[in-house]
Amino acid sequence: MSGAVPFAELLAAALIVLGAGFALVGSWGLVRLPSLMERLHAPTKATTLGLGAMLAGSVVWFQLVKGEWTTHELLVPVFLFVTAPIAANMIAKVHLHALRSGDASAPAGPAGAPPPPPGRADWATHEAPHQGTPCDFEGDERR
Amino acid sequence: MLEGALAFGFAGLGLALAMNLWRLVRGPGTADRILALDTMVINVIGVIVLAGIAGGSPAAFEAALLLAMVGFVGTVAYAKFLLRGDIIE
Amino acid sequence: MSYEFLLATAIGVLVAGGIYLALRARTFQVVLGLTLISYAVNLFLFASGRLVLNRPPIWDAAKGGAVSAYTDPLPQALVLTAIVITFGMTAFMVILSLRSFLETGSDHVDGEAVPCDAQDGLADGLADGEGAAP
Amino acid sequence: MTRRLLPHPGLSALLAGMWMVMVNDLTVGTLFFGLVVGVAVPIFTAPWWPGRPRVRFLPALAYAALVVRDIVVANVEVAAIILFKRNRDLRPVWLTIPLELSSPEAITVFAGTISLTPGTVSADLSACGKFLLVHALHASDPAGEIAKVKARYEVRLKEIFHA
Amino acid sequence: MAIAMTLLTLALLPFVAALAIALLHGAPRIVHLGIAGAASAAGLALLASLAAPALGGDTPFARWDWVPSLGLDLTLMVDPLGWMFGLLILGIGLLVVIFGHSYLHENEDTGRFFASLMLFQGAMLGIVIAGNVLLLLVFWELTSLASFLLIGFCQHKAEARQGARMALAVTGGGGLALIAGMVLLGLIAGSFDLTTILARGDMVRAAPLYPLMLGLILLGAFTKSAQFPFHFWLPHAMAAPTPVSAYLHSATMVKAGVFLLARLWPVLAGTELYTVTVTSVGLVTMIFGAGVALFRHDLKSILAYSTISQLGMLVMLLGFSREAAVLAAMLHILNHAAFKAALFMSAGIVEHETGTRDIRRLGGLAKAMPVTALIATLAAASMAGLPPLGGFISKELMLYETIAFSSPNAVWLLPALATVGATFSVAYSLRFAAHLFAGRPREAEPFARAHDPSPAMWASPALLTAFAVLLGLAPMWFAAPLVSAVTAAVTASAPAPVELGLWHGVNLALVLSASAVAVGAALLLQHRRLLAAWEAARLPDAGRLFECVLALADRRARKAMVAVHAPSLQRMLLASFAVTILLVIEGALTGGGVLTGARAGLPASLPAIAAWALLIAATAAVALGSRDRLRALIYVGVIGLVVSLAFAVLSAPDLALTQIAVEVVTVLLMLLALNLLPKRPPVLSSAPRKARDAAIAIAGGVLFGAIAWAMLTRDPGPSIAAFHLANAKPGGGGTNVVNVILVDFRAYDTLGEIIVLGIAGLGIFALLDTAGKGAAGARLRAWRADMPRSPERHPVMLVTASRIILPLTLMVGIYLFLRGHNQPGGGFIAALVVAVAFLVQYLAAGFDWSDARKPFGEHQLIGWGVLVAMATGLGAMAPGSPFLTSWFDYFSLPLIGKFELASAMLFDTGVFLTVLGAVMLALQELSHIAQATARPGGEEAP
Amino acid sequence: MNLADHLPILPVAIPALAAPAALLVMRRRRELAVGIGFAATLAQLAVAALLMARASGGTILAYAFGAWPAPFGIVLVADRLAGLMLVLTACLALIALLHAVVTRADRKGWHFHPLFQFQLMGLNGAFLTGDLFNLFVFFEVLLIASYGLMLHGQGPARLKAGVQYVAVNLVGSALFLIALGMLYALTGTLNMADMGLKVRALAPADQGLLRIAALLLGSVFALKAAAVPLHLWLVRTYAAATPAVAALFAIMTKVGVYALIRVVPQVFGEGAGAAAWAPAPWLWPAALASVVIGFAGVFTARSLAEQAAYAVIGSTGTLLIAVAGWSAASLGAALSYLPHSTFTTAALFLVADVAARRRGSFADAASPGPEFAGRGLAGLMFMAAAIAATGLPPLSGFIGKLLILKSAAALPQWGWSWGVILGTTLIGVIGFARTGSAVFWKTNAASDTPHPPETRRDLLAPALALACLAALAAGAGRASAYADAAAAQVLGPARSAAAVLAEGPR
Ligand code: NA
Ligand code: NA
Repeated sequence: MSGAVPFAELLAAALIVLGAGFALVGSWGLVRLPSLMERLHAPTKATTLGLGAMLAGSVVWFQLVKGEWTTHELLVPVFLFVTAPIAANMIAKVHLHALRSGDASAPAGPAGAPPPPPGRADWATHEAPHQGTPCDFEGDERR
Repeated sequence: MLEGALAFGFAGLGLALAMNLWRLVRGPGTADRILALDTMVINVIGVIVLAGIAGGSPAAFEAALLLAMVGFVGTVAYAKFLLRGDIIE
Repeated sequence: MSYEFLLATAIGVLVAGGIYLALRARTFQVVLGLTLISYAVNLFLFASGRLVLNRPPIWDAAKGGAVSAYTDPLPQALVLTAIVITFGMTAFMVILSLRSFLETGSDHVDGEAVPCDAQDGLADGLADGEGAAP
Repeated sequence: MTRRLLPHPGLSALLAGMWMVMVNDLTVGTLFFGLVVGVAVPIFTAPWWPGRPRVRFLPALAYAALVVRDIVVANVEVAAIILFKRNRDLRPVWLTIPLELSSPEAITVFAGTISLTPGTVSADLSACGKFLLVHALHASDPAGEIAKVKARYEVRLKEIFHA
Repeated sequence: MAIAMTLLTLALLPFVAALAIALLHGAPRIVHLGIAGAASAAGLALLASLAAPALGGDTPFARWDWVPSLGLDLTLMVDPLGWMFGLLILGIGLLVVIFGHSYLHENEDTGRFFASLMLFQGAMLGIVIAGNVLLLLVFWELTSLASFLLIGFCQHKAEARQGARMALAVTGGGGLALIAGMVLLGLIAGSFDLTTILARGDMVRAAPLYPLMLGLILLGAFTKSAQFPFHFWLPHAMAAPTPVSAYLHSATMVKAGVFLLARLWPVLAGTELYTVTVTSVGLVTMIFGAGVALFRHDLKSILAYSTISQLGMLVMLLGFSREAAVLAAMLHILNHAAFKAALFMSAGIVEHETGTRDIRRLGGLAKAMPVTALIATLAAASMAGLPPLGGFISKELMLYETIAFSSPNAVWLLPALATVGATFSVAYSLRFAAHLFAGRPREAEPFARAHDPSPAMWASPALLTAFAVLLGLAPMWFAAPLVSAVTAAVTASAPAPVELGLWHGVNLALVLSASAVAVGAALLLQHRRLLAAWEAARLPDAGRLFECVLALADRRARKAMVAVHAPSLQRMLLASFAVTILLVIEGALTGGGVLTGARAGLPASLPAIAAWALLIAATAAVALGSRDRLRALIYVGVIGLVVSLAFAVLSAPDLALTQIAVEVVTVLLMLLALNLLPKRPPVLSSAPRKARDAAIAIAGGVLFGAIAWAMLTRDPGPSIAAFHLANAKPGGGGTNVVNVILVDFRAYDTLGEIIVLGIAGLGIFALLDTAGKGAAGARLRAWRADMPRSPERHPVMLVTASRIILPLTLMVGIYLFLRGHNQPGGGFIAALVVAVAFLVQYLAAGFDWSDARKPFGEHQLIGWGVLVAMATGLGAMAPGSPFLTSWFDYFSLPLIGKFELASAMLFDTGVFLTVLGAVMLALQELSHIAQATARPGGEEAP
Repeated sequence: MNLADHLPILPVAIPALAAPAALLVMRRRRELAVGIGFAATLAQLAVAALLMARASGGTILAYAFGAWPAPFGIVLVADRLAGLMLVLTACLALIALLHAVVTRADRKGWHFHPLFQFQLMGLNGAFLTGDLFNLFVFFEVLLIASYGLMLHGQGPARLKAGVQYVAVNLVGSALFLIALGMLYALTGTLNMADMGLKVRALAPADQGLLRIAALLLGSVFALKAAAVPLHLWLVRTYAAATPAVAALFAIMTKVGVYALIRVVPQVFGEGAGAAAWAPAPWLWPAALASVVIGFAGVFTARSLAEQAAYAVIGSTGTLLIAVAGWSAASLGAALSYLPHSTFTTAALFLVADVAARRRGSFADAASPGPEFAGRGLAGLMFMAAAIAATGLPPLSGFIGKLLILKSAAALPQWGWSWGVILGTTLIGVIGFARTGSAVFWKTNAASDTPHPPETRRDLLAPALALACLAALAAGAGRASAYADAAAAQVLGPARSAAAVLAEGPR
């Protein structure tokens, strides 16, 4: 046990440093990348991962250094991994919507405006979902 | 060792929050601001976690969990508002 | 810089912002102002127990019941009550402002009809012109 | 009857497990209570989750492991891009990924995976549900990127969701 | 005891009669007459039964406690003064009742009339038999109120309403001065008991506050007795039915002022201040009233000004502070009562028969109505002071007293002025009789109708005139004993024998009197010319002036009040903030002390400083850039986040949880509301206003920041929280002390708190339930989206994710609820988490879809929540403990292990249910009305 | 504990149970909700009377929640003052409820009966509590219920006024919490009796904070009492509210007055250092200004309801003049006048409603309208209410005002108090005479046909209010003796502290 402590502490410290580093990178990306779609990459992933690392550090720290059995920190990154893509998706939709409606405060960015999908349909943000597709949640009775 | 890591962690998160602030104020789009707030929530969770480690108390966990949930709901609600006006329809 | 300084100045800034907004002419701004004031008040009430780090008021067999081992729990309980009450009041105020706006066609705090932006969905969509009555 | 009692058996298991993790306690009593929660909550929430996606468990676990690995590894790449690549060297691009998945759950997991793995974010779905709009942070070969994603994730998901 | 009952009956009789008449309002008028007449007659009989003791010096007296701490007792006494006034009030009252019955037309509201009249009678009688000055005040103000009803009897006439208001304003206002004076008098004398006060005259007159007190009391007396310059209400009071005028002018109301002067003569009179003031006011009033009376044309107006003049004379006599003058005054009170009541009734008869009271249209009526002419002429002669009538004797005495009283410096002045007054009196009295009855009719129409009324109508004035005649012919029989006793009572001296007679030999007074008659007759002959001069002079009318001043005051005051009280929230809040800032500054300056205490600070970490900067930047952004409302909401979200972080870091996990949970619900609420509100409203405030508000805001911020700083830098003293920390686990059964405080130590607070939330939910429901109707409904139906909308309502990823998020979140809610007693969490937070879990469904899948699946009704949740919490509290009372006494115990089950059950958990369940119900109700209703806007219009994309 | 020992909790518990019960039944059985409302209100009256009877002997009943001893738990303190306020509230509530039911005002919106009971619960709780934070909580209960009641029936006027009423009170609540925080930070306690003992021991360095806290708390109570210049919210709110509700609101400003009477002597009384009687020098001029403004409003009002609202300000101001004396005599006078003032303003609102309900489109505007049925009786009632409002005899206001004048005479600057009280009475008399004669005497031939009243029973509630005033006048001796005793009890906080803090340990 006595040998494990410095290692555990080292591990915890490393996870914390790594986590903080990713968080920093995520926020830096948020600052420096050219348009919203690029910026969206940084925090949704780097920051989330950074937080996961810090929480892992917390688990290690309490488990091994303080001898307290804690696992519940792990639920936080689990939850974040479920929600972060949704949040990113919604923000991206907002961006697309602003682009299409000509909002001057939302420029298209280096990738330009997205091309429409092949076929007759448009992206869901611009067109109501077709009946019977997976996008149609108007009523489950019809599904 | 851990003190050093925590100091680095605090400094990094402090800096990250400052950057979030910059994006929040700067915009330019409302989507940027929502994104900044969303990121900020995650960084704040980080601060809470690190503070829990520094204080040797795991009591901050619930706050972190709740913040993760609620940050998501807030982001979705803001986005839904911009997309549809009516967030519950 | 100490936490005390940060908290005191934050309270001051929130109060200032809250008062300024509460004195504006739109119900929405007033609601925001009152929200800021209630943040300040909650922090203030919390501060009446003084600031303590890492000593949450969760009884711990190892620490026993010694006062110095915990932060003051009482202001926290008071703030909790205050948060809940303020939430109820704020929610009521928000809805009331909205309802008054719907009834009178104006979101002026005195219910006065004031011309609204052209993009304002409710202002000019009214057929019977009731909203224009002073 | 089982359908009534266990509308989403996987969910029940997940909840019971998460209960154990959350309570920080691996005793029988906690497990018992976790099972109670795991059974009761899905029954209560069943009306909100109509339909019952059939999921293959083992492939799902493997898929999760794969994604976690990808997240960690690929995050480093993005960090490098953020830190070292100048904006004018950046090649962001929109990718339109044709979908072979059809259930909403599967599409969601696919899109989520794309978002979580660095370099790509799922931005939108087509109104007909057959295309996914993805934004890539830096992709010099868009077509290759699409093919890689489909091969690595969509194929597996088709297996998991019986699609 | 018999005396006491008699007194009480006497005092109550008129009020009982008034009440009886009011209750029998619908009965035939004869019933009203009967009750009023019987009450007056019975009162007279009671008074007569008291004559012997009252006049014999053995004052009937009775006392009951009413408000001992105030010194207000129900003290009744009938001394000679009171007896004499009582006689007038009840006697003339009876005659007025009889006369009034004939006078009033068939269709008039006799019930209201007689009820008011009896109320008035009771009030007046109360004044004269009150033995406590505060009780006297009660009756005094009652006369003002009753006269208001009587003067305003003809409600449809503008002059009646105006006259009633004016009388009330003047006499009521004077009454208020009297209240002040009387209370001062009582405080000076050390008692409010009349007898005691009257015995302490020297003490009162020596008091430093005597001049103030005197002034106030005189104000009361002068206004009531219509002394110049407060006289103007009296002529306007003639809008009352004539019987009322007869009563008002002869026996009641105006006589109350004179009565008061007489009543308080022993304490007030005798000082130079008293003598000079009262005498001069009386003298001026006497001359003024008589002069004006000469030029009035309305019969009642002539009589009204004559009353002013006659009362001036009485006041002057009382001002002399001489016993003989008092005697003259008392005699004249009798005379005046008799002839004035008769004259008013005569005027009433004339009006009743001819249809007019304008003396310029009448004349020569003696032929048409001889009986009336005889009565009125005799009464007028008494008023003129002609022998052998009663008026002559009292006028002689008056003139004699002016001579006797005259100051050595100007011996002639007072008698001369008094003679002038007497001269005018002769002139208007003669005019009344001559122009009315003598000569030829001036207009044909009124004369053609005129004839004597039935005896029922002229009996009353005839009786009164007969009395006036007898007072002159046999004063020693009819007046001397009474006047002697009354004078003794007024002056608080032993009764002295009195000599009253028509003939005292030739003396100065007789000469003056004779010259007054001669000059008065001469004036009447020159009346036409004098009238022209008078009308050319166009003197200002005090009554009109009063009305103008009131109207002006009303306009100005209304303008000012409207300006100040414009319903402006900005002003309301400005006042609150300004007062607060002022008080804080005052408190700091007056209280002193130090700003910074001795407590050492906690060094802040870097993220804390960054978060602080975030908060300040966000606050500034909200305050200064709040036009884009969604952006402002995002900034508010930032502030909430920082506050939550502060709670989490500063050892307040429960607070952090609560703040986080409340935050998101608030954001949802605001977004829902904002959907229907303007998104970017125009700027309304001007730059100076913003600068002013900013100054106030900064002052407030600095002050409250400083207070927070002062508080935070001080070490706490011993706190009751030590008890909570020590007893939470052993006494409350929980380790989360905050939660134990909430559900146990201070569960009663929490009960109130959830009720607040529940009521808020109900209120919100009530507000929004009607939003689809009326103007709001029209607006909602006409609502158009004010920003471009995406056609996609339910994004796939969101909907799918929400299905897994719901059970996960519910599980977290259950977890937070169950552990709340021991770890951060609890019913409130759990409820918010569960509410958020459901709201995510609403957000993702829409209102209809989610609402249809909801297994609970919000109203029921609120109702049951409060009931469960209450039941927990009440449950403790069954074993005999106080409300909300907690109970807990530890149990052990195989497999599950040891667990705790506590009543606090049940209480927390109540909290949970109420909070969940309230939050869901609010958000659900709000989104419900948004649906109402979207539905009929369908999709739109401008 | 036997049932009698639980008496102090019943005024809170009864409405707290009745309200949700009414809520749960009202959707299906409206009459049942009405029955619950009346039964609960009558029960409260009975309990209040019992409490008053028990308190009248001078005993102070302390009720410790959860058996936690004071000052650690929350205590209810049922003393004479509390008894007085409880009985007053219950009587007023009965009148207001009667009027609401008779005029069917309770059907004009949702939740009238639950809100009404919650309102009573808030009021009773505020009058009983011995704990400062609990006072805040019950202030909030009564406020939120009052928002609901004030908006009952809705319509633009109520909604506009409601926004302002709520906003102003939110600011008031914020100030209350700040003052509370300061006091807790300084004294470490929330129990008022305990706090009164603790403030004496504060260091000189803390005196400034203490005084600020006292003044802030005073200003919060002054805001509730609508003392000038914190009165601006009142007129529109009260004039707009449903008359039955406005009648009940007659007690609302008295809550502020009550809180001043309760808190200042106990916490900021003798020995409280820089905070000793701190609100007093501000209260007195504010009271004078309130009386002047209130009666100026009565003088210039253009409708009966507006006039009644201003009368509230004026009469509360009169009350505050007496309170600001802080002597046994003046406080006794104030407590004698308080019930009178409450019933009077209630009567004014109710009579205004009687007229408004009969005058069609003229409502209660002070301009000549149609001749309406029952005008004479209504006019008499208005006159009686006006007599009460101006403090003329024979109704109880006269005695109250005399008591106030007499007690004020012992204070310096008594001349101002006297002058203002009496001068404004005259202004009030003129104002009431004018509106009364315009509404009840004058008719306008050109006006539309009058409304036949759907029921004459709406005269019942105002008559009851006036009967209360008459009873107060008739029983003024006992009432003022009780008030004096209550004032003496309030001014002797040491005994009350002993009674409250002597509660045995658990
Ligand atoms: Na997120
Ligand atoms: Na609480």
